[in-house]
Amino acid sequence: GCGGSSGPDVKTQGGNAQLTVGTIPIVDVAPIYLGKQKGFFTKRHIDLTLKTAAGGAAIVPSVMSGEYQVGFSNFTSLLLARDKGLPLTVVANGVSSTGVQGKDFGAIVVGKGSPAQTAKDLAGKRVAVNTLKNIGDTSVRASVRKAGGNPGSIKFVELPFPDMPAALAGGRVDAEFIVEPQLSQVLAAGARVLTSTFVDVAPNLSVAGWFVNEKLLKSDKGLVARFVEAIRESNAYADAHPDEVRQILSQYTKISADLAPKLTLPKWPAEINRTSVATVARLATDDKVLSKTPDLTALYAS
Amino acid sequence: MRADWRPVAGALIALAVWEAVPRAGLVSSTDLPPVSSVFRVLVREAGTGEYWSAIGDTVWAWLLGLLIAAAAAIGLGFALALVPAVRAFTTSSVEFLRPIPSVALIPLAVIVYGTGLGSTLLLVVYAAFWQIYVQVLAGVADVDPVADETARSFRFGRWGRIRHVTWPSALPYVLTGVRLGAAVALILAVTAELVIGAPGLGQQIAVARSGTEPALVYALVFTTGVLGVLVNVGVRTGERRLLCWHASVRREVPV
Amino acid sequence: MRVVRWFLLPIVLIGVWWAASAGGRNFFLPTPPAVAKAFGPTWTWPTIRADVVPSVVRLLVGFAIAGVAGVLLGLAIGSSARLRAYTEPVLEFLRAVPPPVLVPVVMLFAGIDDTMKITVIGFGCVWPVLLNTIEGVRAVDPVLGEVCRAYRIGRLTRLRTLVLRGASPQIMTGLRQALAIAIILMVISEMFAASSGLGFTIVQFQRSYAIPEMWTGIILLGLLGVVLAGLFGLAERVVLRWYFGLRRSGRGAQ
Amino acid sequence: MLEITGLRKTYGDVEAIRDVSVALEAGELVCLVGPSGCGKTTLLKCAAGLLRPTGGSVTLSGTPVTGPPADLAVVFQEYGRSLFPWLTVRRNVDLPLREKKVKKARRAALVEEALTAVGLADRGDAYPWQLSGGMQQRVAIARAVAYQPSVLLMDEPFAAVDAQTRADLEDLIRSIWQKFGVTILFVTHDIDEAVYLGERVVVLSASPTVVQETLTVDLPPERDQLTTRRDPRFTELRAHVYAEIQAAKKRGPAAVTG
Amino acid sequence: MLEITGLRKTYGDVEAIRDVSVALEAGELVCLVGPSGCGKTTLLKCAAGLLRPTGGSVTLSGTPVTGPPADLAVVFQEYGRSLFPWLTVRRNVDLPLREKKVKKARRAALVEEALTAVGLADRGDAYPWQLSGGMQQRVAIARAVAYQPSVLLMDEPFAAVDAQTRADLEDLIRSIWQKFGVTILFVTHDIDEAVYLGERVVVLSASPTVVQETLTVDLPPERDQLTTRRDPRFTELRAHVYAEIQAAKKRGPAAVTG
Ligand SMILES: Nc1ncnc2c1ncn2[C@@H]1O[C@H](COP(=O)(O)OP(=O)(O)OP(=O)(O)O)[C@@H](O)[C@H]1O
Ligand SMILES: Nc1ncnc2c1ncn2[C@@H]1O[C@H](COP(=O)(O)OP(=O)(O)OP(=O)(O)O)[C@@H](O)[C@H]1O
Ligand SMILES: O=[N+]([O-])[O-]
Ligand SMILES: [Mg+2]
Ligand SMILES: [Mg+2]
Repeated sequence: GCGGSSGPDVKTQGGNAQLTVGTIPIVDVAPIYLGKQKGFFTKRHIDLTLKTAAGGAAIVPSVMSGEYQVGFSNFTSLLLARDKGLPLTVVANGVSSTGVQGKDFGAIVVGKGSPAQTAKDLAGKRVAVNTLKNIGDTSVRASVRKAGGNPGSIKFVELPFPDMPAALAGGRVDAEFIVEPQLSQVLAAGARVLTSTFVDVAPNLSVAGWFVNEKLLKSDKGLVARFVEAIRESNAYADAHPDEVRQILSQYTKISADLAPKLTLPKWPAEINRTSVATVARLATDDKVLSKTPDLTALYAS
Repeated sequence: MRADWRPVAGALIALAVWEAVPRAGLVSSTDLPPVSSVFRVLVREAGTGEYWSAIGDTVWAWLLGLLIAAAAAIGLGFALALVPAVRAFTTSSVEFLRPIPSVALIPLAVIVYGTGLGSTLLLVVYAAFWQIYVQVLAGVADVDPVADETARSFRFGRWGRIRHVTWPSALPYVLTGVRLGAAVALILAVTAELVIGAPGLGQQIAVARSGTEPALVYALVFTTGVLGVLVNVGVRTGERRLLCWHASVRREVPV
Repeated sequence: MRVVRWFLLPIVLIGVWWAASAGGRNFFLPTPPAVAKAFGPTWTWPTIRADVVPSVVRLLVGFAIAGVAGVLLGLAIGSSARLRAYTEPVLEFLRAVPPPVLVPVVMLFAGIDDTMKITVIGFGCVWPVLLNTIEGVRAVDPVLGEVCRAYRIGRLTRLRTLVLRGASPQIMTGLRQALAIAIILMVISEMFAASSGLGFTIVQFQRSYAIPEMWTGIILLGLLGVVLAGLFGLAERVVLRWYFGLRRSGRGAQ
Repeated sequence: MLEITGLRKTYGDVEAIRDVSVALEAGELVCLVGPSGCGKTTLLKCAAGLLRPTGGSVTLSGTPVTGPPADLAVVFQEYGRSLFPWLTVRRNVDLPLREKKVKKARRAALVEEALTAVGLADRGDAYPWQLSGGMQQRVAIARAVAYQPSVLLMDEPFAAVDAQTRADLEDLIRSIWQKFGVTILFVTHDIDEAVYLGERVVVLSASPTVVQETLTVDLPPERDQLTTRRDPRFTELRAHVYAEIQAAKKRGPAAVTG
Repeated sequence: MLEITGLRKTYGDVEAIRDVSVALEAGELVCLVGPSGCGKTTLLKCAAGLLRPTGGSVTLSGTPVTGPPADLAVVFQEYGRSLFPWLTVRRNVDLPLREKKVKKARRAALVEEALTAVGLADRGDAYPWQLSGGMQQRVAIARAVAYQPSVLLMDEPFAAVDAQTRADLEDLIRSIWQKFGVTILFVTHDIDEAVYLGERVVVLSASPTVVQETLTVDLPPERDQLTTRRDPRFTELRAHVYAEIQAAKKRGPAAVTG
């Protein structure tokens, strides 16, 4: 199927809708794996096929082309896509920060011997983020500003999360914006959390969400509603059963069994914290990641 | 003929260096695990179906892509080299398209083919095609003029000259091209899987990388390398047969 | 006539593109005018200086290192059947390792700055040079080899005047291939640990869904390739003057 | 049959042939001699349609030669490079016949016959680069002979073989010529050979080349290595050709022009 | 000086040389003749240390030859392929001298002298592939001559040149030989040439090769193209060699062995 505007026609088989969902092999999407296992989707007549893509950048075009019906992405990427006019709609909350300073699944860390004490000290330093002009650098700037520093002189470097531990140990960068499971890895190696940056940005920040093509929403509102219900149930279940979350990780990630129990898990609340998304949008606009102030009502399904 | 142990010796030396570097503390063993621990993981993985089906996916994408690329490059290369008009008209486009890196086509591939085999194939074919194509053009240009004149004097038809003079003369180049193309195709197959997430070894590497077991990443990378070596052994064997007449091969017969 | 030959096919291709993208039906495939319009604002002189020039410098340095290393190693390995036997599997192994998975390893040793990117470019594009040099050296006319031996032409001169020159058509083919790969690797190396560069910028555009801008970047890569290939062609004509003459001499004027 | 008129050929600045006209009747055997570098190979290639003349014309049976005409075979001076190293001796001889679509059984017979005629029947399975220089040259001759051409152009075809073999091959060529009525243009630098083989001998001047002299060999058509070479007329003729070549070389281009 | 004793050489299954012994005194000029494919080139390459014999030994001034010894020059039968296509004629001749570390001025003089001697003084700037076959061969000869070797091995060096040039080159080789006392082993298939040039002529049998006969040429040392070739003794000797070669070919290996 060629073209971002070809309609996402959902196939059905034996009365069940066939949904292909694009995910990323990280902790954040554990609820959908758990929910599939628990039958939250089949009982709503949805057959899920979960596909892992290498990153959000590969998921958006696939949702546009109809290869995936649902995708997972952080809100900054989704705002960016909407900023450029892509008809994407967020239908459910994906993952949220724990909201607890010092105990979140993402953080800014520095090496063992670093003199830095607060985010303010990052001015003029070299900081690694997983993708530039995205939630990483925006959050880091927010943390620095909050600590009373000037983020203008930070030298950001783009580095995939898996390469961060070695870069910090080797002194190639001064600080890193890092998430689980690498966060636990660097902490085990002696790194120190400077601040839980998601907590700095907004209380109970909604980091990522599940999204669909607007077309699907128009053509099959009922299906989307069923999916949203199932996701909410999955999120709630995951929040309530952290041990099962840690277990299911081995199904789709290569997080080793001895590290899984030590990870700081994120939160999976049912609702998107729209205020926090608005904050992220404002920060992104200030940082010129977005070209204009986004129309947030258009981002959500309802 | 006696078995040649020297390639094995060379490989063993390299493995010993790999083992020694992390053990000597030159790099941390979480960044570069010693080969022994990589092998342990490899043995474990070899017991899983996932590992073998990933290899299967990668090899299939690679083989199919290489075949398409080789057929297209050889066919087009000969046609263009022998019909100067076609060449004259295509040179500018070729020179423009050739350097466009296949990785830059990833977004296009995803749009057109999504995250399945098609995307991988597009990238593999695009990258391997140029490798072989450039060698074909060089090979076709390297025909001994006296041999070519001989064929012309006997009025070999166009096809006869291609078949009996141009093809054998270009063959050493073409085979080098196939070896280069085979490696590039493997690289692109794995890269596409890695970046796009199409099923295969590359996807496994991506998943392993976002996990926490470095030895697994290296085990998978090692698997890729071994595939590369096997591919080369295959092409080399073919080459020794096809080029028994060529100076590069025949001189090795000790006289 | 020359102009027609040069531009006919590109114009046809652009026409096909235009037809396929007309009406803006596909978000990811903008029309040629949309891309053309984005070109000017995207690639201003300051952007070129900040993103393109450093990339090209890294590319050229990596290519030069690969060229020198590939030819030297190729001469050694091509001239010695023994060395070839020892090194072939290891080289083939290294050659098959995809650069994107190699980058993290290179980062361990070379850091995350220019050295890493140059190393990745050099490591990745050394192979066509190496392979072609090895094959070229092995294919040198045995009669000429005997001439050198008979006149006791020293090792160095023999390398320079026989082996290197004899293999030069193949070596140049290898370098041509390497140049194309170097551009690919320039992009790949900038996908990791970068904060500027042509490849980085294209990936940035892609991630932020600035699709026409992304296409201008791809086109700029193509143009860069054309320029580099053109310069290479000039160099080749100088280095291989004897070869083109020799090959033409038999074909006569017909 | 083969008419070369006012032929002129320059390579860039080098004027290889200035003005040469030679005409061969059907079934004639003409030998071409001349100093080294005077343009014999160039002339032959033009006649074969392999090289485009700078001026003048080449016609075969009245039609202008623009590419190699049908039923023509060439033995090249660079015999070594004219054999395909990737084919065995037998396949080298066989290949043009295949291209000519000769039936398989007939081909096999022709190939064996030709290889036997040049004394290489037992080396059919060797590759050219496993043969001595003289053997390679004989393979090239066998290839031309097996082809059964109606026009045969030979460029110093016996340069690399010993005296005895050369004599045998000379007789082979004459017998083929007599049997099949082939038209032959034969380049040689061996004067005895030119006189022994040819019906006419064309002597070329040094470069820039013109025809120095054309000599009719009035020896009996039945020739024999012993008797013919002892014939006083043979000695006379060869002395004459020798003197002409010497004159051609000494006189040089300036004198010819002036 | 150059001693080849009990030489034996096989290529895989092919027995090229069975048992050949030849010894050259210092400053001697010996010609080697034999049927095509009998192993002359093979013998020469073994003598030059380019090919390892299967059996027997080669010594030069008492030391075994394992690689090409110093002050030796070879003219290869495959003259065309023995020139570097990427070097001009002048640079081709110059290259071995450079390697020998001859001074620049001296080198230039030697190169010009040699090119003039072979009649190519005006083609120094051409590339080999711009020359005719005979010219290429003369470049190869010039290269060997300019080198001023003390041992010179020549493999059918005049095969591609015309009669007059050949005569000139024969005299050139003899004059160099007399002037510098070079030891020369000269392979030819021209019997007249062998007798005219050599002090001795060694006749080889057909393959598998043995020495058929060694003949001392008892002609006066001062030789001349006209008078020497008219000498009745010359005619006698050449007839003898011719008969020997014919015998060598006819008899074949079986008879030699039996
Ligand atoms: N490709 C070429 N480029 C330039 N000059 C050439 C080329 N081929 C031949 N010539 C020149 O043309 C002239 C005639 O060459 P040709 O090979 O026809 O001579 P020839 O009579 O066959 O000599 P030989 O008896 O030595 O073979 C020579 O001066 C030669 O240098
Ligand atoms: N590389 C090789 N492989 C196999 N056989 C070879 C090889 N080189 C030569 N021969 C064989 O060795 C024999 C002698 O060859 P050589 O070239 O020495 O003969 P020659 O006396 O120089 O002949 P000519 O006068 O034709 O040049 C021949 O039968 C030839 O086929
Ligand atoms: O999606 N992120 O975790 O940034
Ligand atoms: Mg000639
Ligand atoms: Mg020989």
